[in-house]
Amino acid sequence: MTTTTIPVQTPPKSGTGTSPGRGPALARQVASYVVAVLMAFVVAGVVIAILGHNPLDAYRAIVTTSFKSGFGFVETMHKWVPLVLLALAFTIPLAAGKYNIGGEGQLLVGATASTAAGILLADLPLPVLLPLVLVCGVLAGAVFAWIAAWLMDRFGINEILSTVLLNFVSFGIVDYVASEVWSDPAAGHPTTIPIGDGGLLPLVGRPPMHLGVLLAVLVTAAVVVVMRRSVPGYELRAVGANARAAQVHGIRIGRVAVGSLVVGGALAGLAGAIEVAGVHGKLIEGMQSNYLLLGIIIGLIARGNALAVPFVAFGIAVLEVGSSAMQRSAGVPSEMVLIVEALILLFLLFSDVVGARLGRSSR
Amino acid sequence: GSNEPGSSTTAGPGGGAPRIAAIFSGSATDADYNALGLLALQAAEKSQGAETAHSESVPVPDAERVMKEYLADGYTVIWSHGSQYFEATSKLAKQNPDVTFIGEFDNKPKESVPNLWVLDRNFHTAFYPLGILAAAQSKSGKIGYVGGLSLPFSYSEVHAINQALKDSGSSATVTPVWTGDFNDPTKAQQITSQLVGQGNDVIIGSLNLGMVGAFQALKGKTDNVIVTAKYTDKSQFDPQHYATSAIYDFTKPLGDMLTKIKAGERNGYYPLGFDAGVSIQTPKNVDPAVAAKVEQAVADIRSGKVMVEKNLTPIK
Amino acid sequence: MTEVTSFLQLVVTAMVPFILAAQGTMLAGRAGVFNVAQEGLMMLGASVGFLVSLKFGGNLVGLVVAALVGGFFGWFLGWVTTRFRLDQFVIGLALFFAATGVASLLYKVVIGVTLQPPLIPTLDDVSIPLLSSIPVLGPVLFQQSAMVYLAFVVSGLLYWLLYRTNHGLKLRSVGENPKAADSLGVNVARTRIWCSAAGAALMALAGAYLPMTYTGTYTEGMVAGRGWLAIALAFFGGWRPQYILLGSAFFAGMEVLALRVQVGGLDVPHQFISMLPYVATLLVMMFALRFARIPAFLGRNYDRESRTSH
Amino acid sequence: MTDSTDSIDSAVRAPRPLLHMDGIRKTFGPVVALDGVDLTVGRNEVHGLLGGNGAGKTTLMNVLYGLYRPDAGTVTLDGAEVVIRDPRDAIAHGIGMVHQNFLQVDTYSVTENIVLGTDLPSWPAINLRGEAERIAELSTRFGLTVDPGATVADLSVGLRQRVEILKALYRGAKVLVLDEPTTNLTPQEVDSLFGSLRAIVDEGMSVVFITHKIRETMAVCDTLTVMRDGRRVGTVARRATTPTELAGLMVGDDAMVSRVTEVVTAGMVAPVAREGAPSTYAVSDAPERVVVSGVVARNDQGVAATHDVSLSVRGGEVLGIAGVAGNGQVELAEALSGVRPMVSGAVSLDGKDLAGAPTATWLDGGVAYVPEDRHRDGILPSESIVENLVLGAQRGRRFRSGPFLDWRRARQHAEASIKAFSIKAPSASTPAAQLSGGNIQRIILARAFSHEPGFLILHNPTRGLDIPSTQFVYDRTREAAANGSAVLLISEDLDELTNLCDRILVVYSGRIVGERRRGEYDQYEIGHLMAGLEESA
Ligand SMILES: Nc1ncnc2c1ncn2[C@@H]1O[C@H](COP(=O)(O)OP(=O)(O)OP(=O)(O)O)[C@@H](O)[C@H]1O
Ligand SMILES: Nc1ncnc2c1ncn2[C@@H]1O[C@H](COP(=O)(O)OP(=O)(O)OP(=O)(O)O)[C@@H](O)[C@H]1O
Ligand SMILES: [Mg+2]
Ligand SMILES: [Mg+2]
Repeated sequence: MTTTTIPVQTPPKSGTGTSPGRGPALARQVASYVVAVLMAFVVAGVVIAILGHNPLDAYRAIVTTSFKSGFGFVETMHKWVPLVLLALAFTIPLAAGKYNIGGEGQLLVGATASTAAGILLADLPLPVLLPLVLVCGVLAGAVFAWIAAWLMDRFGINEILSTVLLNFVSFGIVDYVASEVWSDPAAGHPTTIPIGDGGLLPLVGRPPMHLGVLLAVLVTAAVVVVMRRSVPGYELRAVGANARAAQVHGIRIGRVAVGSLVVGGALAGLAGAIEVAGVHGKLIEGMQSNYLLLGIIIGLIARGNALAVPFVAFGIAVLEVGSSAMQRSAGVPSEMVLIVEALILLFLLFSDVVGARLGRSSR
Repeated sequence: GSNEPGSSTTAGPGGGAPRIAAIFSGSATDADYNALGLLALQAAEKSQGAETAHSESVPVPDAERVMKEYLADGYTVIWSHGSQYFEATSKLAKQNPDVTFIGEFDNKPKESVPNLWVLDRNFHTAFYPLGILAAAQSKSGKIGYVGGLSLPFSYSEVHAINQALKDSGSSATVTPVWTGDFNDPTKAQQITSQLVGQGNDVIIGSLNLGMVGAFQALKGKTDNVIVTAKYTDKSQFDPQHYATSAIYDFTKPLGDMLTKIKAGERNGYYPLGFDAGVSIQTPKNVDPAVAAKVEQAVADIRSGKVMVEKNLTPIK
Repeated sequence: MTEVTSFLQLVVTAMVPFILAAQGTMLAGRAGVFNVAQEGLMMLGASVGFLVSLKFGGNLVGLVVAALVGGFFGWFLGWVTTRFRLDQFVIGLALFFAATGVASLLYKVVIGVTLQPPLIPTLDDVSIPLLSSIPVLGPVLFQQSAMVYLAFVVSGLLYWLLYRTNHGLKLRSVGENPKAADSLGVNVARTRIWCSAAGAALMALAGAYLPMTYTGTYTEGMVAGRGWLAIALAFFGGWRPQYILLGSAFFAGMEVLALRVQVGGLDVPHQFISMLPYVATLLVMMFALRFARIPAFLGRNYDRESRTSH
Repeated sequence: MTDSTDSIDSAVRAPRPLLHMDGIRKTFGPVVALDGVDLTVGRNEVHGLLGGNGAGKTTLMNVLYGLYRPDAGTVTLDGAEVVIRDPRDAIAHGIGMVHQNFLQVDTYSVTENIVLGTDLPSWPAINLRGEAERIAELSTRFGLTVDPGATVADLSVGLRQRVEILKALYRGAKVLVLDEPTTNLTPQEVDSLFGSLRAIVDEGMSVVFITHKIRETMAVCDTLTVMRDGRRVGTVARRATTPTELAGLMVGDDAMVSRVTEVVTAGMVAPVAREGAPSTYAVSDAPERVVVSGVVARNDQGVAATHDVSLSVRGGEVLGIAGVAGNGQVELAEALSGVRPMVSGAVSLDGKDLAGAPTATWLDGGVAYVPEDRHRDGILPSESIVENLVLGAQRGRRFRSGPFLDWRRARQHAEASIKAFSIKAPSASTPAAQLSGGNIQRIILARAFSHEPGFLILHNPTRGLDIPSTQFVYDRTREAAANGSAVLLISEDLDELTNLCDRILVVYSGRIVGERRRGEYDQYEIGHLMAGLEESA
């Protein structure tokens, strides 16, 4: 055995390997997430210190807000709902190789439809109105995504382009509905009047958590099962892996792509409906927050693995909820949050590279 | 108003000094509405010996959560700076009777909450004198109003201008336009350019950061046009076309309210007006006679001779 | 000045950020790097451009430094995606966050809270002798600030670079089939990194244009979604400089027109008018653009020794 | 492993070789692709590099061309040791390579593809017209005619091949490496290629010619190096060897050699008598299972590519379709497998009309299709073997339990297939992309056969496969026919067609222009029909 191998730098395989996670692989992945978060905090901490604040205080705020009180935890879960749904709205079409950048618009249109139902039928009792509010949101989100899907299927318009543009259209819709149609003149902001009480998601526990959380958990579980085990899930992955081969083997790729976008839109619409029915009780301009971007980031960090999405979403929700605490209690400028998030992303990807190298050299 | 801010009490530290938290809608570096808020907060910190904290760029949907976090941290006074937060504020006030809230609103709310101070911004009041200015200054009879979102308070401003036009017997008309964003200077620039191109020779701006763009539309141009602004002195953006600004100052209102809160008065209605927080800068780039009319209008409102109607109905 | 002239002048002025940001997107994209940090890079360009102009005297310095800072971000994107093959989309979004944060943070640190924000002089119009006296066209095209000329010249240069030079031939091949390019000795990594850097520099310039034209100061949110639109525009223009120029005129034209309709007093809710540019874009795409082609390797990382990356 | 052929090595080694590679080692993760390989190429010679799938031929040449970095080993050119870090270095040292999968920018013209990567001046603009003239001149000199202005995406495979060779010649290569250049070519094109290779060698260059096909090496090579499993197993002079000896070297196992003689000798001698398939000659009595009439299909550009094609296939019959690539075979294959919608025409299997139905219905109806481009149309590269074997059957009953896929059953099926089709893979969960071409083809065949097809369409099924894999495909094809399937074999390899088919139809320009039955095959005559030179009555 001659061991004169030159230690060449073999670059890592492109990180698309989505083989079902086995024990050590899973552990390595979790470890890489942990390392990345730590590294990001160290680097951001240096910046925070340079700006004259105490990084330890800042981080204590971030890490503890979600867990030190029931209130923080409930808020985190409330944030988790739209994040996980928008992440799935991005991930599902991504599996078919389609980029849904329109989660924001789909959420808003879903919320608009939910609000419309909740206002127009305000007097209906809860068992009727609530499902109606949710279904309207889901349908509206699906239809709005379908527009982009149709443009893609029928006219070959790139879905990134159409979904980005439709987001801007949805802003106009929300502004119109909230300041002209059912405007609440007392709100000082484009906001509709509240929906009927029957349209509100019941709250449970102390501090109260809306049942949309449970709904989102169920939906997420269903998506995971469908993606991994069902025939449509398989066809979706096949199209993403090689659309031509899928087509040759009897999969209707156009339908799968359109379907994946529509399902994504439906989930985003559901997120909008839950925001209306669970959190705000009405349509508020700006309620889409930065969920779209965070959803995309979650989807990408999870590497399109639907099972990882809810966990990554939880991590991001903790960060988001904690970030405002950081500004509050440590006086760190709010912009620092953006930078911390950017660093986490960067180090996450880097830790992958390092992890892959370590994994190889230990073999 | 009879209270001098900060004159009555200066409780020493530890002697139940309030812990005040504020939420702002944008960055406090905006040299505009949020900067005014932060300055007021800092003044309160000094004069009241208060401990303060604030959150910037709080989106409306997040306001409730951020305020709840302040509640959890034990703040005793919570000020939401911006009428977009009012609903969330009054809701939280009802849920947290031990904490005193200060909310901003553009009207007198129907119900009063025992631990909620309401600051009525009364934006329409300040736009009456601006309407007088426009009526006196406009040669073309065309006045442009540049707003952001078509909110009720914006409508009330346009109605006030119309009232002023009517009162001064002017036949000038106002064209209200909306950029869709109080903070997009590019759109404001474009729309102002077009308003001027259409012959509007007085531009009344009701924008935040977008206002800078409105000035830029005229900067260096020779057109005989004047522009008015809102919230802060914006003369430096275009000294040549700048006329005046409806200046707001939250230091006194906040100080007054805090003083009363300290005295145990935990709710109330605090209308902004020319005595409290609002002033019209002496107009520049106009005839002294025109400036005098504006001063007169302000004096008339003060004295009650002129009642500016608060009309929140949408403009068609 | 006639109304048409002033309208067109506004359009040309409004085109500049679209042109620069979309051409930047295109340049990186033709080499295969899909940058999605436009919005952040424009904010960073605006902030840095303003601050440097203010503190170190002169818009030119501001523009140069903004371009350099933007270029650094682009270089970083190119470097990590070629050297470590990190996901372009994720890195792009991370850079978007970072750039947005840094932009506001810089302003906060340097200027702070004030009611009298400092101003920089905005760019003067430079009339081009002779040409500017052509009726209509003259004032519209040849009586503009230097940045307007820069945007058009950059577009022309990019067209020349891509389609008339050997460098362009190599550059485009990297975005179409990097393995083929690599097998012929084209340095894929270097091409990508530099195109990404130059593209991001253009995006930062697009941002720096805003304070130097519209405000004289940096205001938060002044980019207002134009960065995202630049991505749409790159697709709209089929990733070709000439059509991106046309597309910019279309986008800017719709933007200005939407406001014009309001000023004209048309009785349509302004919210609908504000949707006009986006809906119109989609309509145009539906009926006019069967040509839209994207670089075959856009957004994908090239690994010489991997069997799957071709 | 020591070989008796080593003695020949010293005999063929020229005093100062043009190229010498010494002790090249290359690993991909756990895979040792090259294990200390030596290669010596003399001056003015066509040097054959022979070996089965995965022997490491391509890897060795990629190392030479700077695409892969070796773990160990040196390269000597013209007596001087050189370091080749990337293709740029290789080109500078006068090495040119035509890759197995063409590396061309589809949207570029021939000229643009050829000049890409050179240092032509850009100011004031790149002068492509001048280069086009040079290219035209080169192409006539070496008999590689091609229109320099054409877009390569529009070119046939044969022309693309020429572009690849021209690329190397344009750069003034001293050593030209051709990686399996003939797999995509028609007999006529192969002949013309060999002519060009001789012209190239005559002008003072050397050629390394990679292939599996012993017949070709015997036709054109001066010297041969045989590789197996990442090692060089021998270097011989053509004049001093025989096809059987080469086959023995390649396969490395005498028992195996006897089983693959058919492939080895294909086209060299009269078809060997086939034992073990006696019943197949009775097909003329079997019922017509597949009836195709009047099929018109369009190509991707929307132009009709097949015209009124009618044919029928009996159960147990192997019907061949011969033709030069680009004469509508792709469209025909896709139309007959339900992948491409037909403009008009009818296809029925066992009397059931399938035209107009979605692809899935065809699959369910028993039509199985083995596409020509296995990477593009045949596999899901990032997915595992298990998932690839489910493809097309996911809606069927076999892998379903309720609304879900039964992955346990799918895995069992995959493991059984791996055994039955001798797929070389670390495990059933290996992504398909990591497998060699031959193994990918085995997966595709395994999938096609597991559908128990009534109608099996094979398009160039052995393209790029080594001897054992080719033999394997032949055996399986016969087996399918013996089990009563109607088999349609569309191929550009006449040896293959004359060997396997009971009947051969010839297509030209999307029309069937001739028919020959077993016993009346004459490759020369069929070649004429393929070239559209003769109308048959
Ligand atoms: N975005 C577009 N808008 C309008 N027409 C277009 C557009 N893109 C392409 N076309 C039309 O399609 C034709 C082909 O375009 P072009 O010459 O740019 O393609 P190409 O040279 O093949 O592409 P590339 O240079 O990017 O490889 C042009 O003649 C033009 O009329
Ligand atoms: N880029 C790569 N990544 C991983 N493994 C590789 C790579 N390239 C080649 N291999 C492996 O190296 C071995 C040699 O492959 P190579 O392609 O050189 O064989 P070959 O002789 O050219 O075969 P073929 O006749 O099928 O082309 C095979 O086991 C193959 O799986
Ligand atoms: Mg072209
Ligand atoms: Mg090979």
